[in-house]
Amino acid sequence: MADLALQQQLDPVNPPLVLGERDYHGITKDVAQIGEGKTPKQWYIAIGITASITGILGLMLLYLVVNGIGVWGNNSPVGWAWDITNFVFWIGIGHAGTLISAILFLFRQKWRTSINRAAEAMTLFAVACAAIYPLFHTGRPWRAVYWLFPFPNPALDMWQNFRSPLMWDVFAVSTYGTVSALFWFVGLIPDLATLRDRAIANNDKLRSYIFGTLSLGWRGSAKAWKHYELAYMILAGLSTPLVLSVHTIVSFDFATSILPGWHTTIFPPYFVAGAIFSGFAMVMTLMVISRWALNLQHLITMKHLENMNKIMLATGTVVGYAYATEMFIAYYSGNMYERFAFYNRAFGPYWWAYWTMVSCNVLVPQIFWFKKLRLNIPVMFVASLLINVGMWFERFVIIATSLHRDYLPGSWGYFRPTPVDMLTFFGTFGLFLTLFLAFVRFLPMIAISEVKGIMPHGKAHAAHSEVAH
Amino acid sequence: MSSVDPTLVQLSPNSEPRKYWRSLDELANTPKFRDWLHREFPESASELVDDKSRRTMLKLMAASFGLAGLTACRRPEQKILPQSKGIEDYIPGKPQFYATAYTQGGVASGLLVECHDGRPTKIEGNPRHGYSLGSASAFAQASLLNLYDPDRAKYPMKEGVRMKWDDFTVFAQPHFAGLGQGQDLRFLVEPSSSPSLAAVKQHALSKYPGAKWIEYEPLNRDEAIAGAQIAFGQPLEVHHQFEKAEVILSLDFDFLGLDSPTILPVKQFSNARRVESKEDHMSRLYVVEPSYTVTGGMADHRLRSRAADVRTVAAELLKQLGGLTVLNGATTPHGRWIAAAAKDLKAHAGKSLVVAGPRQPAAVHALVALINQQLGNLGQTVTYTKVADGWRPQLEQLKELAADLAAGRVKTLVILGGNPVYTAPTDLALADKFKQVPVSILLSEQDNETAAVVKWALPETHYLETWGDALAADGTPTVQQPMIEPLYEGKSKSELLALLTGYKDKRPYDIVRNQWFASLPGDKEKAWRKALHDGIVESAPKAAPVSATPNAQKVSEAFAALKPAGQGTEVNFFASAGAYDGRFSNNAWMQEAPEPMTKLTWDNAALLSPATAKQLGVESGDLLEIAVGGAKTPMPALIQPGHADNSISISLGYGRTRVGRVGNGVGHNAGAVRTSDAFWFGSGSVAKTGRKYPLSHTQEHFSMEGRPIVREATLEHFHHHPDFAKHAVHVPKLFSLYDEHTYEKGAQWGMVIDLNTCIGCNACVVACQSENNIPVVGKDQVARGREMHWIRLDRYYSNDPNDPQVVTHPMACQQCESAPCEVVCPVAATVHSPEGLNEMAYNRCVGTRYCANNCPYKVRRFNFLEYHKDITEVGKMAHNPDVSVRMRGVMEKCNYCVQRIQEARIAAKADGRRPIRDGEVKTACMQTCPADAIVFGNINDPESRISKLRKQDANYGVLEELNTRPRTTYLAKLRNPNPELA
Amino acid sequence: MSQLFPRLTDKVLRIALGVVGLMAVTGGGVAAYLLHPEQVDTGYTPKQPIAYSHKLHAGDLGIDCLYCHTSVDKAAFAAVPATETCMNCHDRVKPQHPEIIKIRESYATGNPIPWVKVHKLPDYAYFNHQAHVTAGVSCVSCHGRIDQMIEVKQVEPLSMAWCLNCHRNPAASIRPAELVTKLSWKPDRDPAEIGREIIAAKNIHPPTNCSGCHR
Amino acid sequence: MSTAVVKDPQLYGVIGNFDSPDDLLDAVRAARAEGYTKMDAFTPFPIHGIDEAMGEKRSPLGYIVLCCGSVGLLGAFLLQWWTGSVAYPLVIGGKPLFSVEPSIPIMFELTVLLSAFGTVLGMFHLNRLPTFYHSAFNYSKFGGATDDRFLLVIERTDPLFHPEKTVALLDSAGSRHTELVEA
Repeated sequence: MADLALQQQLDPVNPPLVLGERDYHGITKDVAQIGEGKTPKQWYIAIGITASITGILGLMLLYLVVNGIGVWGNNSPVGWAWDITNFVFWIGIGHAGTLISAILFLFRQKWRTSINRAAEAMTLFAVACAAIYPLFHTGRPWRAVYWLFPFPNPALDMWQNFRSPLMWDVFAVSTYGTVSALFWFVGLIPDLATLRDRAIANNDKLRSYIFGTLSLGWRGSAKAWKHYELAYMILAGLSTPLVLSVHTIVSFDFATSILPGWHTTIFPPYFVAGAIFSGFAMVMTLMVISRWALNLQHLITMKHLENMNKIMLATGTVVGYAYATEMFIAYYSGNMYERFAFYNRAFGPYWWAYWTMVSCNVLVPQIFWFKKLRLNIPVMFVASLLINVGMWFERFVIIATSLHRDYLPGSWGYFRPTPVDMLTFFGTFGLFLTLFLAFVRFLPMIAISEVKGIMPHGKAHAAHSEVAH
Repeated sequence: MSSVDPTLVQLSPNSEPRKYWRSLDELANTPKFRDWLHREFPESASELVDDKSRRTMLKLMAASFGLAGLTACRRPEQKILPQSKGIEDYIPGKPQFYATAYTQGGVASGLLVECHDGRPTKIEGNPRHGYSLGSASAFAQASLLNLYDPDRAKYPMKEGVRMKWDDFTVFAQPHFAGLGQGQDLRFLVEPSSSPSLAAVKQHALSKYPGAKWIEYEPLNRDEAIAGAQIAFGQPLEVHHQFEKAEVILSLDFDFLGLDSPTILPVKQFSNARRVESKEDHMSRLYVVEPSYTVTGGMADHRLRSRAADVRTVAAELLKQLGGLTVLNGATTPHGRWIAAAAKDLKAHAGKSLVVAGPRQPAAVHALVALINQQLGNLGQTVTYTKVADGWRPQLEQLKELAADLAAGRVKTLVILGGNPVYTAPTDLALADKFKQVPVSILLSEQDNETAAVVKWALPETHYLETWGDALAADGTPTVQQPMIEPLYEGKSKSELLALLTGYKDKRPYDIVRNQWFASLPGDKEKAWRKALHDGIVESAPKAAPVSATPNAQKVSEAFAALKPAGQGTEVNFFASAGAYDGRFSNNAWMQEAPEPMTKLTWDNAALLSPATAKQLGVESGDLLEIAVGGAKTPMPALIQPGHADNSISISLGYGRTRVGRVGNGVGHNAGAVRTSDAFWFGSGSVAKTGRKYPLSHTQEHFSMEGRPIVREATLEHFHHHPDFAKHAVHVPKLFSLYDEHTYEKGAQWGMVIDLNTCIGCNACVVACQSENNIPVVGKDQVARGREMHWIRLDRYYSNDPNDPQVVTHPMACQQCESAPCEVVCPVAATVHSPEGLNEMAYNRCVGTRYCANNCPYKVRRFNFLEYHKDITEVGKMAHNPDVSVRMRGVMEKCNYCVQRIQEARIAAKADGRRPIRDGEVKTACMQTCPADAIVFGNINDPESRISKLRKQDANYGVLEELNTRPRTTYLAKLRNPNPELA
Repeated sequence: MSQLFPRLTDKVLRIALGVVGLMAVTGGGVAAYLLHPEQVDTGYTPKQPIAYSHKLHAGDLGIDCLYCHTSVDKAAFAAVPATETCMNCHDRVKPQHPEIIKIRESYATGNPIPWVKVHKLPDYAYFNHQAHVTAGVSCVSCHGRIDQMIEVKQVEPLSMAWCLNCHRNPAASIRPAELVTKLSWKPDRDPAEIGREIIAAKNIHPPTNCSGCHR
Repeated sequence: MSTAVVKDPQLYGVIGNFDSPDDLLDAVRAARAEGYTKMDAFTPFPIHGIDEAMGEKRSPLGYIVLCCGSVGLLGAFLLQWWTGSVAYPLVIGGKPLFSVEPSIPIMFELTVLLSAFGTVLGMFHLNRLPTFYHSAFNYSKFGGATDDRFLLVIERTDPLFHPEKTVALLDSAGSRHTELVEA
């Protein structure tokens, strides 16, 4: 610990990523204990609430399936509204997880280790929430299921239209979900083994069999680590272009159309930046809560939070730049429909949505120019919430305001959400949080073996851990 | 779902597989659930067979979805029930067309009705009939739905108790036998031109000389006839030749719209307006009117004027024309306008035409007669014919009846058709008076407000259910053939009258046949058959024009005697484009057909000008209270640009209390403030209630935003730059990244719509709705922007917001060759046919709505809910069996009536495999368009009409610059303004 | 530390996985076969109210299909004949036969005979007999050898894929229009060749686009 | 070297237990120096340089992934080409029946998907996962290997393996607790 303390003094710029007198065993203990101890009452209360919100989601979807899409506010011309808005919103949230676990990994960003596990979990849950919308926005999900995937159909002999960006979506989103899940599970294996062995040591039969099974008999043998590390590297390598492709393809849903306000070549980078932006905001929200709730301050340090704030500042500014470009190009194109579409965004019936978006996404992150605010937890918490609001509005603005007034004024309309719209969206948060709560309760929310891997090795601090455990 | 088997297909009651899934029977057998399941899993309902050895994926799916699904998982046993005895020349599944007659305002229009296996499904105009020429108005077409109205009067009712006809006859025969001279007998009858009814009437009146025969119709042409009475000393019916007229001035006469019972004026007018080459000319139309009508929409010069000020315009015009001066002192601010019009009219003496509307007082009509004489139009563009003897203004007759009722001079009242309690002026208070009558008998199609106050309410047959006849405006006898046996226990007017008065013939068929048979020339049987086939009795003499000269002296006296326009806000009463006078109140098609100008559905409203609105401090959606004399009625305000100031217009036929599930409580009753001395208009007052009232429009934005959508120019400009429309927007050389698909082989379908002749009358909308089983969605869904019409008439205002010009833009699927909708459909539910149709396979659609989003014309319609679920069994009889009924979650849109194309192709192939001839396929909209503004055909055939139209300079495609390559193109809109007023 | 699982676990697990995998594959194959329209939709043979034998009438007695199904070349529907048609012969032929008595009842009372529908197309599909028969598609192509059936049975799946099959290469099922009702027709040369000639002559091109059958 | 020692077939090997990665690495080097070849280590996290120390070869996983990836790429291409222009050619938006441009996204996605499966399943295969029963678990203090201990096993199959000598070697290398572990 001596050199740890020393290092702290020596290196105020790059403080260590693990604070306090922690050694390997200490880390194991800190992370594993979360699940091993008795379940706190607060947890039951929390999951009780979130589960009932999930119940609302279920009811709303049932109501939708029985009555049809008409229970939402969608209409002609606004064929897509909250459904696709929420889909893009949730998919976007997911991206930060993959980004942290994959891209930062490839860039050897050590600070990712203590947040990547939770971030990946968040990705999975966000994708789960997102997947609900494209499926249910048809009103008859069973049709979507058995006609959107290219099964052979001997009765009809019909196939899908693979030119449709929605078809690309089907592949992109399902691939994204699958790969993220694999990535996440592979990362979990060594920690599951750790939990297994601890369970055996405290001879907790149930846990030892559960984790014994889940960890597939992992032994951490040097030979295994060799393949494992390569596999992990490859998955990271695959996930990186994948995560970029997913939101690019989502943006194609709009970019390849001929609707003014949708038909824009800037969309792919713009969407990806937005996704990362919103994703980090969500990670921030969750991390601030869990490090406080599970007191992991020494593992999720200010440095982690500050880095994430810096990324939000960067991506937020990129998004702001995108808004400006859109406006300018619309003006510069000289195309009356383009010009109107963007004028209508800022000053049409939905002006409030547009300006909410701008202020939350462009103005709010600017506070992170100041180190003081970057390090102020309440500030960053509120900021992260605002950013998520703003990013939801970005999607709403792109979808609804472009649709409600397009080419022929005779067909113009206005979209108003119904309670069902709102409760469905609200419900997805229930699902998301329920899954996340279950995760933090039962699985190691911090990658134990990876954190150990980034600790400075040395005989010294193994000293006071006993041989005998 | 699928096609209806011609030989009646029924689900046999024992089709439930009780032998297995017994435990689930409860759930499984709730019919609602089963219907739903059949809707949602048509495959599972059909593909699967009754065989335990085979379980199918769909079965599992249905099972997993809802256990009860399993019942749907065997083939429901369907029965085929052929006739026991064959029917001569009837081929199951082949539609048959019969001629018949639709009567409105006592004037007949000839119809051709399409029947599928004995049920009328589509109404079209009879090409052989001089007043239809193949077209039918929206009302005539929608009358089909009245036949299948589930809330019709079905059985004889005595004070609300269901009876048998026998009960009635048992009561009636002795009663009428005991009426003696019939001193206290009154007949209140919906006016009719039916000769056969007239014959029975003669018989009745000869049997009861003391009885009185009163005719009343809430929207009548009495003022015009009375005007002739003044001018010519005899009551005459006026006829106009809009086709011959080069300059037309209309004084508050919506002759293209609701003021004409037939569509002939539209045909004539559009012929005079059609411009096909740059040499062509078109007539010029001046309109003076308070509210904005479709006629005003077509005007080259429109003068908005209170109805009461129209007379001064007329008088000033006569003065300008050098006729006598009847304007004592009164002046008009529109001198210049009138002067210019007068000059124009004079310049076209003999080829011009001045017309006045039925809402204008008799004196104005008389004055107009003078004007036309001054212009030498009498006998040229205006002719007069005699009306039936003993004509008296209906209002007069009705007042007299009211007086008799009040005095208790009426013991027996027979009401044949109509709904006087609802339609009569309020000050007559007929409802209470009717209650006092010892014996009151109503024969009516509707179970209406009048039925509520009479002793006996008898069901009347719909005109498609019984024999009858009527005269066209020129006296052409038009035969009304039944298409179907009476659905309920209805009887026709003449049938009942015959029953009551013991007429020689009892059956409607005999009454009608014997009316004509004797007079038929040559082989009478053959002639009769021909008459039935053609729908008209050609041999019968037409009404001869009366040549008479108007008496200026009488006219000026009458004019002077006109009661002056009152103070306060003027209240105008109009027929409504939806419910007409209330007879279409329970007709869902008409309720949902948007009002041509305001695009208002499921309501009427008080239309007022922006200025008046500002002055009163009201805005659209405010609930007003309108008072005329003592009477009051609530009415929502709706600002109508181009409306006359200090004047409001409200339409009749709404606020029904007893008509049926569709019409009850829809809108507000304008009739509540319609009094006998403010019958057409009068001065009243308007007050705000402070409450709001939601109005549902199908269009919310009326400005074209300077976009080149409807391309318009003056005739003059067109003569110099015939291709102006092509240059309204720069269309660069368009190319595709791909080597493009070409459509050269076989027929290539396309459509051209002439914006210059389209008047926006809704006929096509209703035709499309009827032909393609388009659901009605109701006020709430319309408010949410979910109306389903495949063709919509976009209405755009231009120029001065207070006094704008309007254009109509019919918009349906443009069948783009490179269709943006097709590319984005993930399941290939919408693809292109080799003949260039943008096809929509409903059963493939999963409902992502992406295609609709990507359609720049926004012509795709989505079934957001199960819009067909509330249709009654009898309502389903109106469905066209050649077109699928779409379920919820499915996208739909115009497909150029592909079912008609297919029928034509199969016919052509059976007929020696020849190609389809030009004009052999007509889309429903083209077929019925009164202005012949829609032309559909094969653009691959250089000789076809459409190819020629597409070659015209004025031809252009909307949003061509997007490279969508629309197959539907438009001919630019032209106006022919008077240079002096430019 | 003690072992969690017995020594044999992994062997057993791998064998089990292998077995499950094998079963999945074979099961899938079997299901795919059973669920194929060929299997699912054919073979439907409902009980008819009257034991009418097509074999006897169309086969042995050689009555032409058109004698009863008169509208087959005139309309979309090959109408089931009115009882009247039966009576043309049966007021003399076997008038006392119990089945015929049912027919005569129907004729006397005017109550239709409730025949049970055998050939049911998938929903949303519009089939037109006239178009096919006039083009030279024989009854046998869709209905099989009716003239050999005592009870009518569905022999073809009548599924979209099945229809497309023929619409894509019609030659094999096209014959001279006058022979469509000759179910036993056996040309002396390759029928497909004859089909091709007729197709060329009549320029027959069956639609494979949606609106060909769906409206 | 004497080969007198009888090797007990019930034996898995000798496991030594070290404090830190560095100790472990020293032990490995020592053993290699002695000429031992059949050895493996059990550590809570990957120890860099241990492969070289133990003389391990590079992992072949990359090739597996490459194959799977190419299958995905080709499969996606064929799927879109065949369904679009062979199985049921339909004119959609006047576009060609098949063209590469719109096929790229799905080709990419399927490549990634199959590569990912290849990676994970390949890794499982190379590591023989799952292996629920393993002799190493018989080591009394194996639990440390997933916590903070660094174990080194020298397997019985090693030609130089000798119950006493090998144990002695590991002890001398700083093992805190050396054990003979049965298979």
